[in-house]
Amino acid sequence: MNKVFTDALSALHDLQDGTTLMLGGFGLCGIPEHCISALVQKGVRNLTCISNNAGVDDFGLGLLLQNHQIRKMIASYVGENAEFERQLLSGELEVELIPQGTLATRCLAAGYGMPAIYTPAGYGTEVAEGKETRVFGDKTYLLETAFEADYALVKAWKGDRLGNLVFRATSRNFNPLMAMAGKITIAEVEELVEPGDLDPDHIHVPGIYVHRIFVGTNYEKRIEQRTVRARS
Amino acid sequence: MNKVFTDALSALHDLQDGTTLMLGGFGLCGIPEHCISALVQKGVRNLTCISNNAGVDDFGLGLLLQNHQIRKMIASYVGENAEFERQLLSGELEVELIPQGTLATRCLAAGYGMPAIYTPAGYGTEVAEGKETRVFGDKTYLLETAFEADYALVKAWKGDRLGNLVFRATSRNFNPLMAMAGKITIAEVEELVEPGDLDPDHIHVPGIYVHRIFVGTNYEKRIEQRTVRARS
Amino acid sequence: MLDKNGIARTIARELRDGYYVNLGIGIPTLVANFIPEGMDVQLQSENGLLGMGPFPWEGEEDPDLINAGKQTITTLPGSVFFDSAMSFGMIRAGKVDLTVLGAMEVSQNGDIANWKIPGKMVKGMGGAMDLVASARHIVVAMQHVNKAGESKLLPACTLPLTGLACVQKVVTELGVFGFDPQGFVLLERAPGVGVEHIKSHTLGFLTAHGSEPEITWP
Amino acid sequence: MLDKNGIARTIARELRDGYYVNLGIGIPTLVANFIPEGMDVQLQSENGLLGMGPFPWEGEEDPDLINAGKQTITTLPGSVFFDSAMSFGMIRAGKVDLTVLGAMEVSQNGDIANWKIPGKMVKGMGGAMDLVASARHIVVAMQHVNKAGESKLLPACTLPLTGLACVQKVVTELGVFGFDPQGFVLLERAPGVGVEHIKSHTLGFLTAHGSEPEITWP
Repeated sequence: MNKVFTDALSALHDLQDGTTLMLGGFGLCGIPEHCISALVQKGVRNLTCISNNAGVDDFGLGLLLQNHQIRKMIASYVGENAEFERQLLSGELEVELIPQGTLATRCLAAGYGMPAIYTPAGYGTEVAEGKETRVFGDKTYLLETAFEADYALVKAWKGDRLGNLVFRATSRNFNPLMAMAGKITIAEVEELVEPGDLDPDHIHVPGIYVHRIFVGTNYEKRIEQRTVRARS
Repeated sequence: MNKVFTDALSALHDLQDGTTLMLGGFGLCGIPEHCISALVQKGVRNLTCISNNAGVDDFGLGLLLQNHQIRKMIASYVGENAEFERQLLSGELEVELIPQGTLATRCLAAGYGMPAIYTPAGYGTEVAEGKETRVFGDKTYLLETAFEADYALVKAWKGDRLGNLVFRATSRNFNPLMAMAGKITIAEVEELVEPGDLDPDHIHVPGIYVHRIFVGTNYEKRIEQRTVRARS
Repeated sequence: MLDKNGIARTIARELRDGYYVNLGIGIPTLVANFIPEGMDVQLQSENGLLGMGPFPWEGEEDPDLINAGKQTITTLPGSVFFDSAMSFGMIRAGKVDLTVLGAMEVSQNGDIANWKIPGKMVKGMGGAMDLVASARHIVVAMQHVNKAGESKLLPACTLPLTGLACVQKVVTELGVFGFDPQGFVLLERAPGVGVEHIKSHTLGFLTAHGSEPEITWP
Repeated sequence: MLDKNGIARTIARELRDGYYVNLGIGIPTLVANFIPEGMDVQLQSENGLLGMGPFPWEGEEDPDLINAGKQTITTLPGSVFFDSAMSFGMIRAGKVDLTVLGAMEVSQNGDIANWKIPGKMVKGMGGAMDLVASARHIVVAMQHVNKAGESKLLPACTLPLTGLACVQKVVTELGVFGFDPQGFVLLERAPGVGVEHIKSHTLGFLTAHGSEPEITWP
């Protein structure tokens, strides 16, 4: 069993045009920077991307947008991204906006083999249009199906060659869920350690969910909103 | 906010006859020993207990059975327990056997605010009798509802006074799920630490799910099947 | 008239010891500045943090540590990180005691619209739909009227909804409003604001007797 | 005729490098003893462990560390603990490559019965129903006949079912059996066992030509 690849390009070697991808991260926090670069380099097109956000103009998924590689985005918040807006208005880009908790739970459902889940989020709104509703107790829920994604591209802090992953702080976000949801899950990590180096009580994603792993170097980790307390 | 109680009896002070309880543990591993002792001492009766197993004759839930405090057991495997068998055959005890994964996922559903989940486990068997089925893809699933439990009694390794919990090895099992599912969750821990002592990346159950916590002492941690390699 | 801090301070009176609270972007964020001394309130950030601390000292920003507004933040002793499924799991399960968020419109039956203006670029609902569908206690912090001077407290929302009949309280620069089966109920007036002024700026059905007290803070 | 170890050794031929495997109690557990040297196979124990190691040395038993059979065990480098929801989550999601379990009866369409005998004390299905409903590849290890000498490979199960049409292979002391639309298919004979002997001990429809090879091990 060798899950270790030398770099992003080799780990993504079989990723084709028209693929459905999940990409971890919240804003620019915890995004798989190296996988995104490799996608740009490969030039694969007509991608469907499931990601909470769509990056900014010159970083994250914005790089794929600039390159016209994305056909459809499934996201909860697409934020400040001028190129995104342009492509959306021109009809080049299809966008499906869904509640953030629904996005997360549809990933969880895939990773846990549950074909669908019920959530109250969006009931009575346009999100519910065309969706099945059902009352449990005194509340109405929407039926939401598990995501199906060919690949999940995630970023972890540490991983071992069995694919066990550990995340750091709020860069965890959607990463473990997508790691569990992908048909082929590719994890980029800041540090690759030996099996046994990670505490078995504290692994966030067991290696059974992870198919390929590689070490990313020189992470940019761009900050979207630098808010600080001034030192007095 | 003070969630810390001095002992099991004070933490369980308001637990009444007829209550529905969840109890963590797999076999005798990770069971809330001190909460069970307190239930025996309080003598509360007509309990409905949701627990993967039912203990052995003289330990774990077996102690409550001996005392005729349990009206109904919801479990996946009731194992070797002569008193259990006697009460079941005599009609004193009602038993609902459900698949282990269904048990776990119905807890998860409660903790995650999902009113019901779909699982293929038990389809085509007597477990499916009277249950709604639904086809997703090429597979048939049963609709299983989230558990509702007045109290969840769980055992963790460490906890802090905010209720954050960490588990050890396979004593984790159902404990985190039940901790998340209880209307009132009471955690007994081997060690109570200060907020900040637990690594925020590695807390299994955030304190938001835990209402009361106390330190248990002198854990017996009985082993059901002592299997060893003889030293040569 | 309340300023933004006055609105936040008014909402802070809803806080209770031991509360878990989710604060939206904008005025709601300011509520954190008015947590009473000695009261233990834990802030939940839906990107995966319980126990959110203040902004970091300059130079100590950690790109791996942000809040749902994507701002760099810090932790506090006892903070916990978790994934987005657990984050919305605890929200959906009603474990968050209080949610404060902004709105474009609130209707007299408690509907809220805060995510989309037809004809304008839509950025998405983020976690707002999950929060309003699930939180136990939802308070809206907003200006009473929009930039065109039109009431944001309406008989029915005109904008696409975020959630149905979910708002329990609205705090604006003019006062504090609850709900009864008829519609909005004036609970408190902002200091110096008369009931006629409030009525004339409220398009939704409003019960107001003039005897409502002025807002005071502890 | 195969003994228990022979059955386990035969099933071990199904293992592939990188497989995640769940082994039930009894004969299936013995399969772990026949993992080929140098092959990386991870054992999943449904109570919350991936990467199960051997029994502990005497005196090193840890009551917090058991397998699904409640036996004291050990971990290996790279082992992971998780809760029961994740454990059955990975099972349900088809991440476990191979499941080996015992059975009381298997029917010619792949149904399995292994949890309940009417009139006897029922202990429960544990995780068996979840495993057979979800695992990608299910192999049954069992004796060919019960204590009364009756075939356990049947046209239809007589005992309450554990799962429907889920078994892909059955290994008994007499041979290895697959399935086709008609029923059981003899794939290999146990060393020294003739096809007539197998046929006469099999009540379910069995395709067997006599030309099936004897089981060999690598």
